[in-house]
This record gives sequence, C-alpha cells and structure tokens, in this order.
Amino acid sequence: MTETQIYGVCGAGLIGIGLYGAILGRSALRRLLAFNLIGSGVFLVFGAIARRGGLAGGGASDPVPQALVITGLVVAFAATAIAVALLMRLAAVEGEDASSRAASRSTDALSPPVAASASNSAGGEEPARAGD
Amino acid sequence: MSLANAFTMVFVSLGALAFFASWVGLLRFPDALSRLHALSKADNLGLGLVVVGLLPQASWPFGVLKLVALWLVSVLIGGATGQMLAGVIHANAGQISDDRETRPDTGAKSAARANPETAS
Amino acid sequence: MPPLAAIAPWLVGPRSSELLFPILALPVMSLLLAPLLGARGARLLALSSLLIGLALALTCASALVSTGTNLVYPLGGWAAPLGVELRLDGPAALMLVLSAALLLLIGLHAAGEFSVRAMGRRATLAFWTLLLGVWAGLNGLFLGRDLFNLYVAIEVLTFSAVPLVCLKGHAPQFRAAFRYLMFALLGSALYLLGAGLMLGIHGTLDIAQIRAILDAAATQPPSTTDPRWATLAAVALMSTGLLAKTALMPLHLWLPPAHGGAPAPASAVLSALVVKGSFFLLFRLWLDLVPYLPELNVGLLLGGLGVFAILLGNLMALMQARLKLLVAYSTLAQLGYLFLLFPLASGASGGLAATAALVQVVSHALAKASLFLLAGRVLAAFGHDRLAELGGFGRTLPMTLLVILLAGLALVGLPPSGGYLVKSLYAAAASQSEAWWWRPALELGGLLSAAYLARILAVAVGSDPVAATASAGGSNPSVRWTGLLVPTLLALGALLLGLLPPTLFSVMDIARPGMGSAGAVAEVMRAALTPAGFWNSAGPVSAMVLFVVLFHGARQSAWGRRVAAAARGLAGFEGWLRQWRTAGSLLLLILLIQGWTAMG
Amino acid sequence: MTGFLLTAGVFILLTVLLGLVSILRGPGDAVRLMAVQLLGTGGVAALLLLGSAIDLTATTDLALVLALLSGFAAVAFSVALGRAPAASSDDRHGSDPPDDSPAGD
Amino acid sequence: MPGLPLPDPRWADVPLALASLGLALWLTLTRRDRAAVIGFTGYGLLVGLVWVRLGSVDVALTEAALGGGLMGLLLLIAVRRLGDGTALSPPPALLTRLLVGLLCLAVTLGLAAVVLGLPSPAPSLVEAVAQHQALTELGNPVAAVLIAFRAVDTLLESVVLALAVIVLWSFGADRAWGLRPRALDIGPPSSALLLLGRLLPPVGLIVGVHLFWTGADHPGGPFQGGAVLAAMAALVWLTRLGEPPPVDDWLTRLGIVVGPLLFLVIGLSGVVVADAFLGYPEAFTKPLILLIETAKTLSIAVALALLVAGPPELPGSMSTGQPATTESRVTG
Repeated sequence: MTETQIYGVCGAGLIGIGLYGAILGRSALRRLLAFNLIGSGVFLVFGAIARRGGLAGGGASDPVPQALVITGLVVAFAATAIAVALLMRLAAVEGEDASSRAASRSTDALSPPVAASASNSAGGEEPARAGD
Repeated sequence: MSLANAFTMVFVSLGALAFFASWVGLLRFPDALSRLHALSKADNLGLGLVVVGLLPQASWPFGVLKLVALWLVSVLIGGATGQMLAGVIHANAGQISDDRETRPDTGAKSAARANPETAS
Repeated sequence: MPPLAAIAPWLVGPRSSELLFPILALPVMSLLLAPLLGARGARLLALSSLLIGLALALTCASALVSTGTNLVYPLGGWAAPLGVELRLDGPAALMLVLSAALLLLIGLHAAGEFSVRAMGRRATLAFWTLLLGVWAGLNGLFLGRDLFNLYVAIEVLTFSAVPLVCLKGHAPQFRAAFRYLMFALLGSALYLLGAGLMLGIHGTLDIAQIRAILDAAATQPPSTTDPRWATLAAVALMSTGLLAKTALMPLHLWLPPAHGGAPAPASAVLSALVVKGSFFLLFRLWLDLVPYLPELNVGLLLGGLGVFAILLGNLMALMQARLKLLVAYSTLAQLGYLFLLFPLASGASGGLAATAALVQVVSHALAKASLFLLAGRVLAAFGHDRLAELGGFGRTLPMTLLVILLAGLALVGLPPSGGYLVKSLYAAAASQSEAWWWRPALELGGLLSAAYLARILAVAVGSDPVAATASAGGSNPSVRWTGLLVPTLLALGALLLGLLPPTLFSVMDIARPGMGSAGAVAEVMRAALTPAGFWNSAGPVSAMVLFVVLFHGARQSAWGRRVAAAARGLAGFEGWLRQWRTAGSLLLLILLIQGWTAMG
Repeated sequence: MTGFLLTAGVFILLTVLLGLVSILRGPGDAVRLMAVQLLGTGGVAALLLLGSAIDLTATTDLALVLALLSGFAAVAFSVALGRAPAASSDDRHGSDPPDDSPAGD
Repeated sequence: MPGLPLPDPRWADVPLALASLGLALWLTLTRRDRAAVIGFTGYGLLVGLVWVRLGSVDVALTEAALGGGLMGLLLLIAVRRLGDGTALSPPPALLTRLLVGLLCLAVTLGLAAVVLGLPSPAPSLVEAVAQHQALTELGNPVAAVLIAFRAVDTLLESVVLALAVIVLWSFGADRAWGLRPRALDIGPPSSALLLLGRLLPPVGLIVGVHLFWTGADHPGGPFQGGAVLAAMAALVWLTRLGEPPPVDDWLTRLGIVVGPLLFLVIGLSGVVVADAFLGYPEAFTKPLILLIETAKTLSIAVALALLVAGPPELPGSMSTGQPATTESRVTG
C-alpha cells in the first residue's frame, strides 16, 4: 500500500466519521467540528490525488489540486467562523428575547408595535417547532 | 565531518530520549501539576537537544538562525503556556472533574440556547 | 451609424465573447466597493450596477443570438484544463437576464424598506452587499464550466444567501440561518469531493472536456480502464450535494423556516433565484457532463422525488397557518416540477423537457418573487401574517389580494401563464416518451395549488372580523400603492408568459442540440387557445376553487374535522422529515442510491 | 546520516503519537492540552529531522510556523478558562439590558 | 561511521493515518465539547504533518496556520461562551446510531473503492504547469496556479473572505453597529500571557512576511503569511495590548477589500495590456504579481483576524454558558 492509498483511504474514513458526527452530533458545536472533519477528509482525498499526479508527472505533488485545497481551506475556515458567530449571537439573542418578551407581555395592550415585532419574530418558528 | 555527524547523532538521540521521557511522564505521573512540569521540562529539552544536534547540519547563517529562533520561540511558548496552565490548575484545585460529570439542571436551559436543531 | 459600427465586433463579430468577463467582474467589483461606500452609498451602488448588469446581460444574449453558438472566454488567456473558461449558451443567457432583471426589480421594491432610515445602517449595508453577493455567485454559476470554479461560485452564493435570512436579528431567524448554513455546508462538502475525484479520474475539471473523454471512452470496447463507474460515483456526490442546496423534498428541512422567516425581499431573492442556482448546476451535470443519463435509473429517482415534492409541498402549503410559510411550501412544490426534467431528459422528449424546466425556472421565479413581496406587504399592514387572524383582509387591501390571485393563477397553470406552458410541455414530453405516469402528478399539483390559492381567497373575502390594526395599513410606509408596482409587473409577467412571441423562447436553444423551444411553445399555445383546450385546463381548476371556497365555510362539520385529523397526521410526518437527523440520514440514503444506480 | 535522522524523526513522531493516548484518556482537559503541546513540539522536532535529512528548507519554515501556532491552543485554553469567573461577572449584567424594539420592523 | 538504512516511510504513514482516524473518532464520540475541541486542535497538527508526507508543504503551512492555530482559538472561545457539554441534545437511540453508522460506513467503503480504483497512470498537470510556469516568472508552481492559471478562483475566494467579514458583522446587534468586536476581549491577561503578547508578535511578523515573500519561489505565499499575521493580531487583541478596530473604521474596510480589489483592477487592466482579463503583460508580470500578493496578504491577514474577533458588541455584553459549571470542569 503506497502513501497515496493509505491517506486516500484515511480521507474516506474521515469523511464517514465526519458524516456520522454531523448527523448525530449532540451539540451544534460538535456538528461544526464534524463538518471540519468531513472537510479535511475531502482535502486528504485531494492530497492523495495530488500526490498520484505528482509522482506520475515526476514531481512531489501536482500543484493544481494543492492550489484547490488551499483555496478550499480558507473558504472552510470562513464558513466555520460564520457558523460560530451565528451560534454565539443566537445564544445572546435568545437571552435578550426572553427578557424582552417578558417586558412586552406585561405591556402588551399598551404597545402594539412591540407585540407586532414579537409576532414577526415568530417568523419561521412554527415550522421549526413542528419539526420535533 | 564525521565529528559533526557524531555530535549530531549524540544530541539527536538524547533529544529523542527526552521526548520518550516526557511521554512516560505524561502517562505515569499521578496529578496534573507534576505532569505539567514533566512535560514543560522534557519537551523543551528534547526539542533543544534536537536543535543543537542539527546545528552542524544547518546552512550558515540562515539555517542556523532559523533553528535558534525556532527553539527560542518554542521555549517561550512552552514556558508561558505551562505557567498559564499551572495557574488554571491551581485556580481549580480541588474541583475534580471527569468526563462523566453532567449538569442535568442547567442542561435543559442552555440546550435551548446553544443548540438550534433540537431547541426548535 | 458609426457608434454601432464601432461596437459591432462585440455585438456580432469575433470579439463578442469578451462580453462575458464584465458580467462576472461587475458584481464582484461593486460587491467589494459597497463596504467602502457604507450603508447609504451601497443602495445606490447596488441598484445602478444592477441596471448596468441587466444591460450587459441583454447585450450578451443578443450577441449570443447573432453568433448562434457558445461564447467561450478563457480567463487570463489560459485554456482548460490548466486554466478556467467562461462559456455562455442559451440557458445561461436566459438565467443571466432573468437574475439581473429580478434582482433589479426586487432591489427597487426594497429600496424604501432597506434604507438607513427604516432599517438602520447594519441591516442596510448588509442587505445591499449580500444582494450583490447573490448576483456575483449566480453569474459565476451560470457562466462557469469548471467544476471547482463552480464550487467557489456556489460558496459565494451560499455565504450571501444565509445571512439574508437573519437580517432582522431575531432568535428564530438566527436558528433558521444556522440550520440553512449547516445543511448547505454539508452539500458543499459532498460537491467538492465529487469535483476532486473528477480531477483525479480525468485530469481536468472542465465539463466539456470531461464529456469529450467520456464520449471517447464510450466508443471504445468496455475495458478495465473504463472511467464510467468512478465518474458516476463522483457525479452522484456532486448531485447529492446540490440536491441538499436546492432543498428538493425530503431534503428541505432548512427552507421553510429560512424563506418564511426572512424579510420579504430577501425571501423573494432566496426563493426565486438562489435555489435555482444549484438546480442549474444539476442541469449541467446530468445533461451536459455525463452522457449516461438515458441508461441510468437516476432519472427515475430524481423524478420520483420531484413528484413527492409536488404533492407533499402543495398539501403542506394548503395547511400552513401563516401566509409566508404557505408561499414557502409552494416553493418546495414548484421546485418539484423542475426535477421532472431528469426522467424525461433522454431520448426524443429531451428537448421538450429541457424547455419545460427552463420555462418553469422563469415562471416560478416571477410568480414567487411577486407572492413573497405581497406577503411582506400583508405582514407590514397587519403586523403579522397568521391567516386565521387575517379574515377579510381583502377588503382592506383589495389590490394586493388581486395581484396575489394573478400570481397564484400563474402557479396554478391557467393558460396563457408560464405554469400552463410548463405543464403542457411536460405532458407533451411524457406522451412522447410513453411515460404517461408523470402526467397525473402534473394535473394534481395544479389542482392542489388552486386549492391553497382558493383558501387565501376564502380567508380574504371571509366575514371574520379583520385584525384590529387593519387601518394601520394606510399609515405604514411600506403599504403605499407604489409597493404594488413591482409585484404586479412580476405577476403579469408570469401570467402572460405564454403570449410572448415564440421566437423569444428560441434564445434558450442556442448551442443546445435537440431543443426546439419556439415550436414547442407555439404548439401548446395553439392548443390552449381553442375553447376545448382552454376548458380542459380551466375547468378542473375552477371546480377546485369553488369546492374549497364552499368547504371553507363548512370547516366545523364532521367532514371538516376528519380532514383536519388527516392533515395533522401528514403534518407530523413532514415535521419528522424536517428533523436534522432524519434529513441527514435521507441525504446519505439518496447519495447511496445514486451511487448504486451508477453501478447498475 | 540521512537514515539516522529519518529514523530518529520517526521515533519521535511515534512517541508523540503515543502521547495522544493521553488526549483520549484525560482525565481533565489540562492533561489533554499538554498532550497536544507534546504533539506540537514533537511534530516540530520530527519535521526538523526530516528537513535536514532531505535538505528541504521549506520544512524548517513549516516547523517554525508549527512552533509559533501550536502554543496557540494552550493560550486560548488558559485564557478562555483561567478567568471564567471574572468574565462571568460582567456577563451577568451584560445580558440584562432588554432588546430595544428591533429596527427591522 | 555508516548511517542507518533509510526507514520505510510507512512506519510514519500508517501510524499517522491511524492516529488521525482514531482522534477523529474520539472527538466525534466524546461527551464534552471542550475536550473535543482540544482534540481537534491536536488533529489539526496531525493533518499538517500528513500534508508533509503527501509532499505538499504549501498546504501543510496553510493547514498548520489555520487548522492548528486560528481554528483552535475560534472554537475554544466559542466553547467558553456557549458553555461546555451543557448543550447536549438527548443521545440518539441505539437503532438510530446503528442505522446512521451503517449509512456512513457504506459511504466510506464506496469512497475507498473509488479512491483505490483511481486510474493509473494517474492524470497529471505537472508538465502542463511546468511548461507555462516560466511565463509567470514564479518558481513555486502552486503560486503560479493560484495567481495566474486559476486566478479567477483565487479572486473569488478572497472575495468570499471579504464577504465573510461583512456577514459576520451583520450578525451584530443594531445597537452595537459601529463599535468594536469583542469576542477576544476576555478580561485582563495573566502576566505570562502578557509576556507572550509582547514577545511573540514581532517574531510572528517576521515569519509571516518571510512566508509571503518566499512564496514566490518556495512553499508559502499570501494565505500562509496572512494566516500567521492574523494569529499574531489575535494574540495582541487577546492580551489587550491592542483592540480590534471598530467596524465602521474606513481604513479597516479598505484593508479587507484592498487585496481582491487590486487583484480585480489589475485583472481588468490586463484586458488592455495583455489582451485577456486576469492576464499579465510579459514585461511587468513579476512586479504586478508581487503587488497583488502584497495586497492579498494584507487583506487575508485583516480578514482572518476579524473573523476570529467576531461581530461588534456592546461593552461587557458577552453571552456565555454557565461560567460556574464551565470552570468546575477545567481540570482533573
């Protein structure tokens, strides 16, 4: 078994593990980790392909797949950063919403706009609720 | 030449030994603090020995400078992080935690906040 | 005259392919400039560059018509496989024009809502920047022929589409956006893996080159080095990833909360254009990249899922409690029509099916954008869009109701609407390839959409006391009559699509052998304009509308309760489908089935 | 000589890979983090040996980057946890102020 | 003295592959988030080594800088704010685990079959790159691919990075717009951290610039250099020796977009001077490429650092998990 086969199969295994974690991960953060596992598995497959091409072409590694991986790594990092920020904002907003809901409940009759905004904020809540 | 090689061999072997020792320490020592000390000593020592051993092989001047800079950086980071970890460990001394610990009471609440899929 | 002569080489001549790169460069440039101009400048920048972009797209289309073949532009002068090429054919030109026009119209409609005064600097800057991002991503998708370049384009699209969902910054939208992002990332990963394998198998990422290699291999006697199986595995990966991004049921868990919760203009963009981007890529994969589609059962799989989406999506739309969610579910159903293309795409019916799918893209984009904008109008007028509390809103907003009905009729498929063209073109394709079993789904889908349209009508003219804040409608800035212009335009466009001169439809045939859109459209329109033909499509629909309006009154009867119980059961099933774990497992299942059909 | 350097590199690599067992065993995250650090330093050493064995200057650069950034996790760890109480205190009154009615509606 | 024989490279490959798989499996199955994140940082280091074995130091550098450094920081900050292990959804039923596990296993086996069945001789673009590389006057083939042959991907990718920052900012509260990001602002630093914050950034600055500069002919380049610089900026912000700029600071925004913007402008000028969009004229290829890469390094550094720093926030408005439980779980 050559190193390309070893790491190619390793990449396939990582993708499988990552998929498992992405589907059954028990917290949002863990699913995020799992996505990064899938990503690195995919990139390892790229790496194996690059290595094969490199050896076939008399180099160490085919530069084109390498370039693609570098591009993909940066995109994946950006995606992770966005997801993390989304999670943290969600946690913060849910805290704030709870308090503001309490406030608006007390003064519901007096301030229709608040009530309206609250009911607006329910947008997309029903389907999410119906989900489980 | 062969003197330089002998020098390299000796020091690199010692470095490898130091890494082995640090692994044993990480595995064997009873509590976090002593492990920390074992580690922060041994791996810096190991890396240092390897670097010293490789100096005769390195190209003058940049290779050597890189090696030295690298060792300094790793010593700096190792020392500082070791100190910080020690601080953390001290701050939490007495509070034993292991992986089976959970907080069902707080669990429900923050599950609702940090876990969109299931909270919804 | 001299000016025309000066630009002639670009319009008709040898240089016309140089029109392609500005279409990519313009949105990217304005996307990068928007943050520098700040919230106030971004709006003007976006609208003006969209206007220029529309002109550019039209110029491209006309140049394409006059050249009559693919326009190809190797970027940086590097030809594939080393470099990346832009390529324009008929469908791509159609999509370019459609997306530029729609984004411009939606932008004009949203210009008042997304201003610093109304929304604050954060949401304003974000909205206009993201609008440009969506545009850049879409143009990249339509022009790209390099699998990895398409990946980057689709990531630009995703990164711009997800935050559009949570512009308002409420918890449910953040939750929907996170779910959307997660599932989209899953799809991207699968797609990227497929593209990488393709590079490892064929040493190129260019779709046309891969197709050439496969055609060459097909002529060879079957050998051990036959790339077919591995190629199909890679395509299965890419296709599955794109299905997740297109939200084809049952992979739709993210769409209803996202499209239902986003601000109305954002929902319009997401529903009309964004999901079409990944569908267009599926179109390229299965029709342009692999020559094997005829021999595979994958067409049956995709078509079956499409039928599933048509039926379940329409039924769920029928029982939604909120207007925007109703529209979102109807989007899921309409996406189903797109996938009837794949079982019919091979053989003699291929041209007809392709025409039908592309017409569906256009007609649904127009109608759905209009519907979402109108739903936003209702939301703005009453502060909520819960149908139960909107009884009689037709009396407060009669024009809005009228336009909703117009757009709805386009979806239902009354002649001469786009929906009618789609249904009858698919029907023709089905009868050509003796696959009659697709037709009931088409008819039933039309009737069900008529049913939820009728439900809206029944609510709107219902006698229930309208929501207390009805009079607030007049005062609210976003409910002024100007807010009706764009939706009306879009709705009429969708409703009268069939009346366009058939030659216009022939644009989408350019560089696509086997497509004869002009003739096909002319034929189905002839059929429609006979009294019998009109009655065939209008009769059942009107019957359905009548039935529902009457039934709406008898909700409380034992009958009604029985129906309601059945509805609850269905809703439970659909909710189970939308659980993360279910959807993820189904994604893997679909991937495996596609891979398996590839082997046999 | 090359053979010796490579062998030493592989030996160190194996050692630190065995150290990963501690990541799995724990107990406690401090120990896990030490194992990560050991992996970092060992990886650096292995890279140096590999680099000078097949005189490839690039691996030395890589070793430098690894050394520079492998300490980062430890920094983040100790920063993120060492001062949790202080942080938590201003968190509490931080999350209090109610949301002003959203500009979105 | 006679040296030892060359060791079989598989001595390194098989353990590396097994270790990555085992670590991945562990951090997927382990109970608590923070432990998993720590495992993930170790995983990042491992993958960096794997890339060296695959003969691609360019990727190894990127992986080490992004996966090893910035990603760990990002995720640990997230753990601290979201609370550790307290946000668990109920564990899936055994049957569910079994079914999903089988599906994943099937996918893995299929992939492995495809990977092992890849055609040989493998298709290779090495010659094609080497053949045209001279025109770009770059010694590093990867750099040539990134900046010349597939310039459009690189351009769009840096656009994605800039877009990501705007997206991140758009998550912030309306009240906080125009303020500074605060994700990295976590209390006064300890003396040791302060020492790091003072001594490390200068070194990192040199390393980052060196990586960018050497990238033309040797492994390295804007991404690698930019990532190292971003990590150093994050360290400075962590130690409160500096703070991230407010989001309506015009210079910051310029810094985010200047890379892709300059790239695009030069690409457009290529239409005139090189008769191709994203093409370079023979005379000025090297200087133009250098100009672009300098701007890109700057933009990548700024964007990555800001991505770690999070959306703008009101002072002291961090939301966090249960700090008490978080702290009590620190050590053993």
